[in-house]
Amino acid sequence: MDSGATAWMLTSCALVLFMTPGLAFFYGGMVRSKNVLGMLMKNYVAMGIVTITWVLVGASLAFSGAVEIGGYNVIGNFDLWGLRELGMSNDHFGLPYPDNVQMMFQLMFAIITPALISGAIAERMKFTTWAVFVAIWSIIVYAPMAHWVWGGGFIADQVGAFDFAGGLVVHINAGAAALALLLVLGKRTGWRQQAIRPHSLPLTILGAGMLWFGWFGFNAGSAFNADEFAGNAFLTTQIAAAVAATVWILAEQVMHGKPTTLGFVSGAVAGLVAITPAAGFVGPLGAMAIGAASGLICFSALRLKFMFNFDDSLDVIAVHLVGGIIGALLTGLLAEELYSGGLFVAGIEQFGRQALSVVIAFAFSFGMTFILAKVLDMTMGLRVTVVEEQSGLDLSLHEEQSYVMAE
Amino acid sequence: MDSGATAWMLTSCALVLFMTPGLAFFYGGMVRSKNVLGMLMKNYVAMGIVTITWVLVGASLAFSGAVEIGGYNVIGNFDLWGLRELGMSNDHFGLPYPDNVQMMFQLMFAIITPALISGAIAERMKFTTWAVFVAIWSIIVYAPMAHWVWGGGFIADQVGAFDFAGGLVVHINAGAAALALLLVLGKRTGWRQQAIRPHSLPLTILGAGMLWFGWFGFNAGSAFNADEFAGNAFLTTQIAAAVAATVWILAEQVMHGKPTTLGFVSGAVAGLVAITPAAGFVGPLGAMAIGAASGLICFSALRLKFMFNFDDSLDVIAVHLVGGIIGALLTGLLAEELYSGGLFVAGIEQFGRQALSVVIAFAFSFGMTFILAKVLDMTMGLRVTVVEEQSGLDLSLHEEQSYVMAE
Amino acid sequence: MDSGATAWMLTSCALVLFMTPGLAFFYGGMVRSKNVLGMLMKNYVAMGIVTITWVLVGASLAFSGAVEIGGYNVIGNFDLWGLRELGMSNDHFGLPYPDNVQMMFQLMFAIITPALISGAIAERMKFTTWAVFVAIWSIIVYAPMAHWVWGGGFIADQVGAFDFAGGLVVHINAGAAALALLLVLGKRTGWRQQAIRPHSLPLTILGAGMLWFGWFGFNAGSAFNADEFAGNAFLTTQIAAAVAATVWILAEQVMHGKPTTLGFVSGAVAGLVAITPAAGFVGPLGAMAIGAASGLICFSALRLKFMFNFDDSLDVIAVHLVGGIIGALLTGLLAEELYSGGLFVAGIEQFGRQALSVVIAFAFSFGMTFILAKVLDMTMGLRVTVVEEQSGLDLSLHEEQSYVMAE
Amino acid sequence: MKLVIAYIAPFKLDEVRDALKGAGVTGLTAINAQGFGRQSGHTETYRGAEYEVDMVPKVRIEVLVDDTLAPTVISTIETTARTGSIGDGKIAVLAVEDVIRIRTGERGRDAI
Amino acid sequence: MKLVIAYIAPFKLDEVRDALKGAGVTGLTAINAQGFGRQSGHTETYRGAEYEVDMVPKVRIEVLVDDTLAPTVISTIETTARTGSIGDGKIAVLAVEDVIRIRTGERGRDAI
Amino acid sequence: MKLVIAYIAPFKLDEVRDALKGAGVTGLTAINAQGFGRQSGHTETYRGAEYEVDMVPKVRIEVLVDDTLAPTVISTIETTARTGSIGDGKIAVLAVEDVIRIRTGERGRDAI
Ligand SMILES: Nc1ncnc2c1ncn2[C@@H]1O[C@H](COP(=O)(O)OP(=O)(O)O)[C@@H](O)[C@H]1O
Ligand SMILES: Nc1ncnc2c1ncn2[C@@H]1O[C@H](COP(=O)(O)OP(=O)(O)O)[C@@H](O)[C@H]1O
Ligand SMILES: Nc1ncnc2c1ncn2[C@@H]1O[C@H](COP(=O)(O)OP(=O)(O)O)[C@@H](O)[C@H]1O
Repeated sequence: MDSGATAWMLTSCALVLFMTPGLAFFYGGMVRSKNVLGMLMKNYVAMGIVTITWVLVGASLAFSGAVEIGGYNVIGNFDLWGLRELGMSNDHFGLPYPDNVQMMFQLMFAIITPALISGAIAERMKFTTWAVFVAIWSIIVYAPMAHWVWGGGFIADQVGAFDFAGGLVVHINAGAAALALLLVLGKRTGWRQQAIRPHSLPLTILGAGMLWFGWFGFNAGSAFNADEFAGNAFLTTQIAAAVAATVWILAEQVMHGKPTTLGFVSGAVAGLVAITPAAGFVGPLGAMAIGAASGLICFSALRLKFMFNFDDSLDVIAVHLVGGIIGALLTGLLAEELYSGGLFVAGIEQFGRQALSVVIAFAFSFGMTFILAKVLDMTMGLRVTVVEEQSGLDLSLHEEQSYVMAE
Repeated sequence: MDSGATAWMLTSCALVLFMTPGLAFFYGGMVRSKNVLGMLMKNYVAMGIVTITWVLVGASLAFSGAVEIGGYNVIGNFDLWGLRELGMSNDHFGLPYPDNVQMMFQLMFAIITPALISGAIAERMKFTTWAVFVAIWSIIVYAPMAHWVWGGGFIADQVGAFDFAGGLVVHINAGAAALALLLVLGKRTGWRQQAIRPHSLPLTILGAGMLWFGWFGFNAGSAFNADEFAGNAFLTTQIAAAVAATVWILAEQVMHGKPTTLGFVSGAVAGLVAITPAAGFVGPLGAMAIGAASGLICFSALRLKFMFNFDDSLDVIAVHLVGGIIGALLTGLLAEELYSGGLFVAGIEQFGRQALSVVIAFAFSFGMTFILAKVLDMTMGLRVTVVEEQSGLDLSLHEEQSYVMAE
Repeated sequence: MDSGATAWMLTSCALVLFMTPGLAFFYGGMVRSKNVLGMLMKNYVAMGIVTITWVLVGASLAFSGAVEIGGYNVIGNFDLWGLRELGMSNDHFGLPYPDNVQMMFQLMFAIITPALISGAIAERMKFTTWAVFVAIWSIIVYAPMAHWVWGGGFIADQVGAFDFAGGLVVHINAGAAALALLLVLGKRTGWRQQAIRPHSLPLTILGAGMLWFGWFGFNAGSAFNADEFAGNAFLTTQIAAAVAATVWILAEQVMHGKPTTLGFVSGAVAGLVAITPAAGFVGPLGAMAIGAASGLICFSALRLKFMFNFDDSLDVIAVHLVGGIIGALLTGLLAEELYSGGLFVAGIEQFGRQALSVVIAFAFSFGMTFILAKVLDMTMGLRVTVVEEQSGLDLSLHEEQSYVMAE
Repeated sequence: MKLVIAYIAPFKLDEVRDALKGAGVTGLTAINAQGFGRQSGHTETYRGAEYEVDMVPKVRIEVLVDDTLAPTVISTIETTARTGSIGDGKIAVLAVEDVIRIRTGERGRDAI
Repeated sequence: MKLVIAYIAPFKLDEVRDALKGAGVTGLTAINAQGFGRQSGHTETYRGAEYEVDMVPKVRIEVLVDDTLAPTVISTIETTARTGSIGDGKIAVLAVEDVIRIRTGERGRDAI
Repeated sequence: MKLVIAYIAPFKLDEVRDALKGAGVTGLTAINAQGFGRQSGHTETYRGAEYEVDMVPKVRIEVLVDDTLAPTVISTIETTARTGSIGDGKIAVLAVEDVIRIRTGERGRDAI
């Protein structure tokens, strides 16, 4: 084992964990003040629940063994349950750092993925149902997807798609699930009739800063070492975020006449999403291309919800689903041997593989989540009542007030 | 020296430093808006004052030499004053990284410990007296305690207790001191008569996120290396925090009918506290047990202040004292050879040692702090006047306003 | 290459990037609530724009090749444009970590330097002009200065001045530019007539915490390794910040009767600035001296703007220009062989070199920025209209509201 | 002229404002407020400390109107702010002696 | 009917509200305000820039009452909000022409 | 006695307060408000969702004055708050039946 690699991976674990509070504030600032605690809670609780499901079974299902169906490796087994058998070595993964660090790193990804979904269902979903949703989803949707792409499963193996740090597993997965869940959940009362404005852009901007910072752990940590590949993933991450943010406000300037702070940070996140699957495979100029593409396309994709009339409250589709797809596809076109360590060759064939993996990931996540959402809706109920929605989730779900300026 | 170990320890130093701002906001959000700056300041100032006292004398008293009284090594000497003699090697500590990094790491612990106390005396203590208190306390209470447990002193040596990352030195120490100080200080005007509600839970939740993030440096840094022990401490830290947070909101759901965001983050902190002494000695399932125990017991311990009628404003006793004790004791029962690197064997004997160390730490910290508080009360005065308390500490102590929304 | 060094440098890159959001909030809290988004945006946008200019040409101009004028190495060439030629090795810089990491680290410095300037022009500068200013300034002012000091240029080589982590390149550079820009821009409407108070000190204090945290990457990262020199730079950074913050509030206590939270964090930043050029060359006691000097002198320098009647809104001159000069000069007097690794000898001769480098840096940055500001003023216009200023930049530049507490 | 004050539920503000606009009102001023009334409060529990909070967030709107428009304003608010549940709020009508438009110095009805 | 307006110290709000409740008041509305008055302000110093701030945080409460209850309301506020030091605040009494309960459409005394 | 209410632009508050002080006013209370009026609002665009926001931030000030001082108060506000552009705001004057100083129990003119 290598202490330098271990040092960087420990740091990366901490950085990725920090993204979930970052995301909470990114989202929390965008909702109305009566719903901010409800929003923060839906994110933070993922740090509680997913840690438990992951340690107990998720990690094992994703990263231990292989159950094959028709020759396709579709899921792991329960051998690693409770992480008991992990021990203190690096035998399981054979990486230059201990297995427990790798499991921790993967846990942080498993936490933030369902948290990402919460943006789509803002301001109207029950907390208890959300908690149950997150627990089940992390086992039946996230763990298989992680297994297919990173755990030796068929997407890596048979489809031959590459996903450096989670374009499929994290962003497309979360985006597809968000779409399914919001369709079952329905729109917020007053959507498109009332002005539903962000109550605190400073919180959103703070959260975006935390996300950007943590994302270096996400992407450069996914090199699984402290070396030039990590360095390159770090660099491409920074470039894509910067270019997408800049392109986004340029687009705003052209389309609406004013660049906005929300636009800048939204663009940054779009760029970060899109570079995620590609970070370790492309170079600085490839990262620029991905940044520019995601800035423009995600910005345009904001219109989808108005065109198709679904209330994706904080634009999980436009940013994570669309951004994830852009990244997954462009990885197939822009990857360079030098940067990917000779892992694979970009080209039309690889593009096809990437596209196929996108379809599979979308279909699986959307389908499973839709069923889960329907079941939960019929059993526990997904939505708060209209009166609860009007009083705000902070009071009705948590009986707390976000800001008490009385004294 | 090992550059990987050095890299991780430098990172850990930064992470632990970041916990003090985190704590400041965790606490700052919980006070009324007229006292938020007063609260933030009581925490931040520890970063100023303790750095000075530590570099000048604290570090030396804790980690250099040994003064014995009756065969017990009770305090260090002044040889390292000003850290001049530390030089640029690792000769002093013999760790795989430079001595200056180790001193820095220990400094960050010395800073946050008195900062923790500030939660108990919120909204009524004078700033100048607090500053003097922190300076003296860091020398006469913190440095000896650190010496006994980590500096070769008698708690490690003769009592044979283990404290991985500061159950005794940090949490029980701060908790006992908080109790002593608040007893001398008295209750807030209007306590239990007026509604004294958190003025900004988003700030508290943000602070909790920063704490959780920084705690990885605290605990996994206490492995003093970038290796599997650090990895395990990281993993157990995450698990305990997650389980305790989840258990806490379940308890709330049962007892009050609603889970709260303040409950979730309080539970997380309780779990982080309780795992601190154990992080490097237990495994994932041990961490679950510690998390569950601390979530439940600390939650129940909230009632103590109402039963015994003391105003522990932000629950330092229930979270840090009680949480620290849970962790210290359970370390004696749940430590496993595999995870502790064969350092010690759990069992009833070790449990006894742990219990004895808890009693000593509590008695020393409570006694010393009580005397110090009495002396300061008689000389400088501990409390602001009632009028100052009513106008709020921001204006009366600092002549600043926290939020100016005029324009 | 060394994985430990790489791990620490990757971490440092992330930490330094995090300083820009930190700075944004440090500044953002100090402006009136109608201008907070405008302020945050002026900082964040630097993360977008400078990344692009740096990757395209800035990095190359600063760190590739040498163009000599009259025997003085004054600028690099374009060989590294787009960072294509950087590859995946460490051949270019010959450091113990990959070249792409070094370029990333330097990029983070290039981002925060123009962001620092934004404090001087708060609450009245156009966004579009600012964006153009940042783009051009990063190429024609920052890149040459970086080249002279760190890229093999004449300040290091012929003048023989030392600048550990950016006293000249970052702080004096930003401070001199701030002075030039604010002189061209003019004062805020109502300055010294109306009460212009910080709208949210908690945000400022949060930002200061983020800055303090990130600064460890800035300074200890500038050791370019994970070793005892990094450890020492870390230690001196902490000490200087702590001492300066403490001295500042002592000065306030003496001069105004009350210590303030804004004072504490301002002092901390002043200390961090002043130790920047010295961090790797002085020891703990030298750091104390620098901290004390910067705390006192920067505090006194606040009066300059009232004496000379210029509106340096958030005190970039008093903190960064003055603090940078203190650090640059004291480096010449307090550096010790032990800590600087025998790099140079402090003394009156070195002091002279440092002083000369200060003069050159100030003159170049002030002159170039003044011309650039004049040109932009005549072409695009620097200032918003009085009506826009009165409505606030959030609405007039970005058509967004910072806090919407309606619901 | 009258000053019509209304305490309404915050989520009704947009609707009420639009309705008043439709009814010919040319201006109003809104303020965030905390109301206590028949609407039962709720219990907030912060770390085991229970507080009966009987102040709920309300918006207080204030409309200066000409006497003739006052009844319309009142009925418009009544109709749009009503949900039928306790807490819908109240309207109060006060006499105004004079109104001045700062910009022009106009007085009385013309100033509204 | 009367509208009783009072500017009081923020830390007195709970006490005043409870006392008014005890005195039979069934509703009130409170608003955060900044007051300037005889109470001397204070100096705030931000990085050497001194500002004389003569606005202090106050709470403005507003109670609609029936004429007969008005004297009780006034004296209750007077008693509970008084500390005896400058800045205790003021009470103003205005005549109200009509009150309407939005929920029911009740008018006048019944609406309060 | 009168209650003079004025809705003004926030950046005018300091100036108006100082002018009123100069004119002999011994107290006032200010509140942050949102105003809708002739001043055209603006469009805010959040991620492509455009909202016509016709509420602009205003400050609402309230001055209790003796009848004789009322005209001065009004003209002082008029003069200092005027910029000449739409949105300068309005002043309303209401009759006050009684004023009480909480600290002393003084009533009427003496209480102001
Ligand atoms: N007497 C009163 N004086 C001032 N405000 C009142 C009064 N009564 C009610 N209000 C305001 O009206 C709001 C709604 O009143 P409430 O009694 O709860 O419901 P309803 O009007 O439907 O009976 C309160 O929250 C408060 O803001
Ligand atoms: N003339 C006034 N008009 C409006 N509000 C006033 C007036 N005078 C005082 N106030 C309000 O009452 C508060 C207390 O007044 P102040 O003169 O300071 O104390 P006291 O009422 O004890 O003499 C002020 O902060 C302000 O909110
Ligand atoms: N009829 C009204 N009732 C209450 N407030 C009003 C009324 N008309 C205007 N206002 C207040 O005055 C402010 C300025 O009014 P506006 O019509 O925009 O400009 P002007 O007074 O210059 O014509 C508004 O934002 C609002 O706060």
